[in-house]
Amino acid sequence: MKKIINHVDNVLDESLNGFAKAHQDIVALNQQPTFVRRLTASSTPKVALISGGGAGHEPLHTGLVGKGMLDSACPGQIFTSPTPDQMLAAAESVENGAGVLFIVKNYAGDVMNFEIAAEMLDCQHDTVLVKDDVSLPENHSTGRRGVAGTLIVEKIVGAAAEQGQDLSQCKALGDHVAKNTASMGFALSSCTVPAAGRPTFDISDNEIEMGVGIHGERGREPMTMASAEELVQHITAAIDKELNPQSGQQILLHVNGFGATPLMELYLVYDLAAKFWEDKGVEIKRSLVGNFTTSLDMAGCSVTLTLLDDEMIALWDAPVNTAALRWGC
Amino acid sequence: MKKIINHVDNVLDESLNGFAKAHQDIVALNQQPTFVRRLTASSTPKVALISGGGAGHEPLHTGLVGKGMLDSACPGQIFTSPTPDQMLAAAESVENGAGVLFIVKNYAGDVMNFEIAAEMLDCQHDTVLVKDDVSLPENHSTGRRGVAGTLIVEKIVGAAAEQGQDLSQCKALGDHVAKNTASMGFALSSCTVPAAGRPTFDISDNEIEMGVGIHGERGREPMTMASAEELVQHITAAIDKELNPQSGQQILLHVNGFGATPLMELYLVYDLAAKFWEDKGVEIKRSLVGNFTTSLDMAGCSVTLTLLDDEMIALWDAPVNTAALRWGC
Amino acid sequence: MTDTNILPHLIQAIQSEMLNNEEEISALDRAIGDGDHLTNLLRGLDAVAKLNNELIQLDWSAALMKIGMTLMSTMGGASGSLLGSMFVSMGKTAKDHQLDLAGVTAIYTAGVESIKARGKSDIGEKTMLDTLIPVMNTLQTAVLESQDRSSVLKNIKTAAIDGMLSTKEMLATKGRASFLGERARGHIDAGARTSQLILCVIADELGKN
Amino acid sequence: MTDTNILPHLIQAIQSEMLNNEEEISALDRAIGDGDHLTNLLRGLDAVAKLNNELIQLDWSAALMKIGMTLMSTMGGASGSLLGSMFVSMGKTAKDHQLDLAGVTAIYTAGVESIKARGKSDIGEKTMLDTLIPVMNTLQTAVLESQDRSSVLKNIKTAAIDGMLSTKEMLATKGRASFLGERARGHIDAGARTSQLILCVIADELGKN
Ligand SMILES: Nc1ncnc2c1ncn2[C@@H]1O[C@H](COP(=O)(O)OP(=O)(O)O)[C@@H](O)[C@H]1O
Ligand SMILES: Nc1ncnc2c1ncn2[C@@H]1O[C@H](COP(=O)(O)OP(=O)(O)O)[C@@H](O)[C@H]1O
Ligand SMILES: [Mg+2]
Ligand SMILES: [Mg+2]
Ligand SMILES: [Mg+2]
Ligand SMILES: [Mg+2]
Repeated sequence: MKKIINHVDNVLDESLNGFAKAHQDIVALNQQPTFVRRLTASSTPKVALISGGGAGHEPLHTGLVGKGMLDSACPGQIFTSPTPDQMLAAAESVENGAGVLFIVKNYAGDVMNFEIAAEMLDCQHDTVLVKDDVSLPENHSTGRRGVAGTLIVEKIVGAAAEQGQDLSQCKALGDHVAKNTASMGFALSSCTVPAAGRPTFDISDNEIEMGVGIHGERGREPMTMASAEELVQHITAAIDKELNPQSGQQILLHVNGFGATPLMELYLVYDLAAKFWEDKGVEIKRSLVGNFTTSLDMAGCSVTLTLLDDEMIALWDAPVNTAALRWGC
Repeated sequence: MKKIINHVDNVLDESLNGFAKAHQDIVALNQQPTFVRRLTASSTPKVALISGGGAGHEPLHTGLVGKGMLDSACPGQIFTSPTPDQMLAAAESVENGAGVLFIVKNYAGDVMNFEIAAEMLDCQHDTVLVKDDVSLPENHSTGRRGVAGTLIVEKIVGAAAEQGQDLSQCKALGDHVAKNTASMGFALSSCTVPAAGRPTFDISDNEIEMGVGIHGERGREPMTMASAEELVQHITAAIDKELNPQSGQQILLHVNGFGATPLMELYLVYDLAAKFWEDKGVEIKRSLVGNFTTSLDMAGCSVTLTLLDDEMIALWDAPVNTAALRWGC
Repeated sequence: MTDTNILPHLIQAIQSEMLNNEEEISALDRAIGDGDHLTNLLRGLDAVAKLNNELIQLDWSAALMKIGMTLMSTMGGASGSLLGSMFVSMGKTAKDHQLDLAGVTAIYTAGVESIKARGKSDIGEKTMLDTLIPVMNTLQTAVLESQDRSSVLKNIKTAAIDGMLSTKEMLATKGRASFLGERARGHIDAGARTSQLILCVIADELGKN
Repeated sequence: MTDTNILPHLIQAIQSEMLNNEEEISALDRAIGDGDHLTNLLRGLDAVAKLNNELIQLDWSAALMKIGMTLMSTMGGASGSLLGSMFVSMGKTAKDHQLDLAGVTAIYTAGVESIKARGKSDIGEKTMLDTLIPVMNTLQTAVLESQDRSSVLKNIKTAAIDGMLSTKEMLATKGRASFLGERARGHIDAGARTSQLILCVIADELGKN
């Protein structure tokens, strides 16, 4: 393992310190328990948006805390969901009268820990569960995983909350965005969790893992390495089958890197995915390309599609001021 | 070599197509010769800012084209400087009466090709040469290399040009920023140029390359892998020796990833670098952490420091709307 | 069973056992999970061990609750919420029970039931429950049959080991391994293995008294 | 020398020679450069080869200019600007010269001088000039001594090879290899090697006529 770190036990804390310092105009870091919250709360009551999950996916979620998006994010240890006390303290720190909405990626650890926090929370609250990974069948025993589509839910609901929509509206909108979002990805390499000190899995030079989550695990199936065209075709077809956008349908197209794949390749993937839907007459209204929902130093990428309507487009375009997404501010 | 590409000969074109499509609200792509230009030119005459260099450093420079920054960028082949005809066509396409300023990283290929273009250009023009890499002595036979500090020159001069400063003012400002900017970086791995099909150099598990440029080459010297603290200390000391910021001096601190190093590690590096200068009483006024001047899939990072004055801070804060840097718009 | 004085010793024995099997456990969670299970567990055990002085001042109910809250707020992950719930639930139940065989069985059963409820899971899904539930069944049988202490301890170990081994050929329907489909077959579940090691250590230690 | 009809044949011979030494050249630029020199050169040669039909219609001056412009606009990198400048300069000079030994020497000398000017470089800096300049000196001596054609061709090859080899033990003061300091020693410069291969192929081909 070769990483720019000191002791494996301190990676997360030291990194969070740097994050909070670099973005001290946007966020504040709380220690014991650990959470990152928006520096300046909204002056009028607004629904508090809280997310979280294992660390190692940066900039998700800490990098998405700020005006127009999350009010707070709870990072767990690397690839380990955070604990209920973090979520509870985060919620209590940012709630200001309009209730709390948890945005949770559908992973057993995240779901159960957020559930416990929610049961203990003493104010109006609800949860949006994101399960956008279409590499799994819809009736999978645990439900599908929540992956890169989470950012899109957070952005759109974040804008709605900022504009004063109430808890039930935000919850309904979040469910709506989640339902209209589908993702799938593949990995070219494993990643190395510092505490483990070695790659999570071995993979040969002519093999990829198709249908991966975001915790550096193996995917649904190994596949022989192929051209970008074939790899992207594989995932766009699965996403298309799920959401079945018709000619004229407005969409948001998000190509997400897992951490070690150069932007050059991500844009190449974007080009292929865009062509696929353009050929069907689908209208790509908004795009996002970059490393947003990562798995440490894993190579690979995912494609996410969200069906848009005019309201969602307006909310996507609304001002946002976070470490990783910023416009209109 | 495992990359998400089709044929090695088409990587750049396909990627640029995707880039231009994903950011069609900001840029337009010209083919034959290849350059990316700002979609909507300023209505009043302004100095046209043009940069360029080999591809493989994305988002630099194409991702920095837009309002408040570059008017045009010329990508060469991967790690190969672009050709004079690209620069000439780019200049002619965006020049609108106030002359052209070329911002060039000090590398033989870039310098000579931009020189030839400048000699052929039939309008008022000047060049700012960036040579911020303090891993080389100032009197190095070719001068120091231009690395991650280039982005800072482009941002600050971009804002000045947008505000109507004339060519000689922009040139003077560019030289001033360049002179007050120092960078140094180290690599944990080599990168793989698609056309080469294999890593540029071999490196063992307990070795790093200290003092690297941004073309995936070896650095000034190999070093035994060490803790983040020791590695960062090595480069902050060199930068500090060069610029020697005093207590109370305002600075911009930029931690740049080379492409395959997770944000988590970059923030950890930021934390260490920030502490180093804070301990000296230096005031970190602005920060930038992320993968901006990359070397494809190289692991490693660089630290850049710029001495700021109030005018530079205001220019840094001025609106910018590019694919990779966006605020105030 | 004795008073909570035994806890520091038990916790230490469990920590050693985890470290003795470090490589194997990590490899199990890397193979069909994400590789952090042992780290999570050690972090939790470490936090619990720091409370030793406090724990021995408490009665069993309060001590178990404290352990549960500590695991819950330090482990994270799926196992943190599950083991946390288990201990909190055992603590609550311990209030109304003697620590005889029937009492221990009732307390343990409440713990396992809370995992089933929180995890929406049951035996046969390739999780820690494949270790924990057979042990619960063994205890319940032991109560019905009024087995003697040494038989009970022996039977617990057998049930735990058989249960753990049974996960090997299962398809997973809960936890991360479920995402792998057929590829999860042939691997023992990490949580089943750590639960088994913990139960066996406890049985061994109690057998020494 | 004959007319520009010979160009397609020469270009093709150079392309083959580059491909025959593909592995070695790439390795040289990877070792102390950035690994793209051969790719750059092949891209330039390929573009020139596409112009074959056009080139044979032109006189030497125009053909060399055209080659220079083509290399300049297709190669990129340090070598693109340098070789481009060299050919443009040779084309300009060819206007005023016969293609006898003295003329060729004057033309070639103008080309080399333009590299020195553009590159701010000279012999002994571990670049292509360490091949090109000794050949220039050889030609100039040949003019002074009125050497016969086959001696000239032989001497060119010797000078090119010796010059190329001389880069091995040099410290680099120009180009990317300069950044490596002492570490560049022991490696032949990629540009010196390709220049030498090109000059030797041309000498061989001209020797066949
Ligand atoms: N729904 C569930 N019910 C019971 N046990 C579960 C469930 N989900 C996961 N587990 C157990 O948790 C273990 C994984 O724990 P751990 O690695 O610490 O957390 P994570 O899966 O979040 O990385 C699995 O090996 C399995 O035994
Ligand atoms: N200033 C210079 N003068 C003469 N030759 C140079 C100079 N700089 C570089 N070269 C030559 O160019 C070669 C490198 O070419 P190439 O790899 O195509 O470009 P780049 O260095 O931009 O990647 C070097 O091997 C060297 O021979
Ligand atoms: Mg985990
Ligand atoms: Mg190059
Ligand atoms: Mg795990
Ligand atoms: Mg090169």
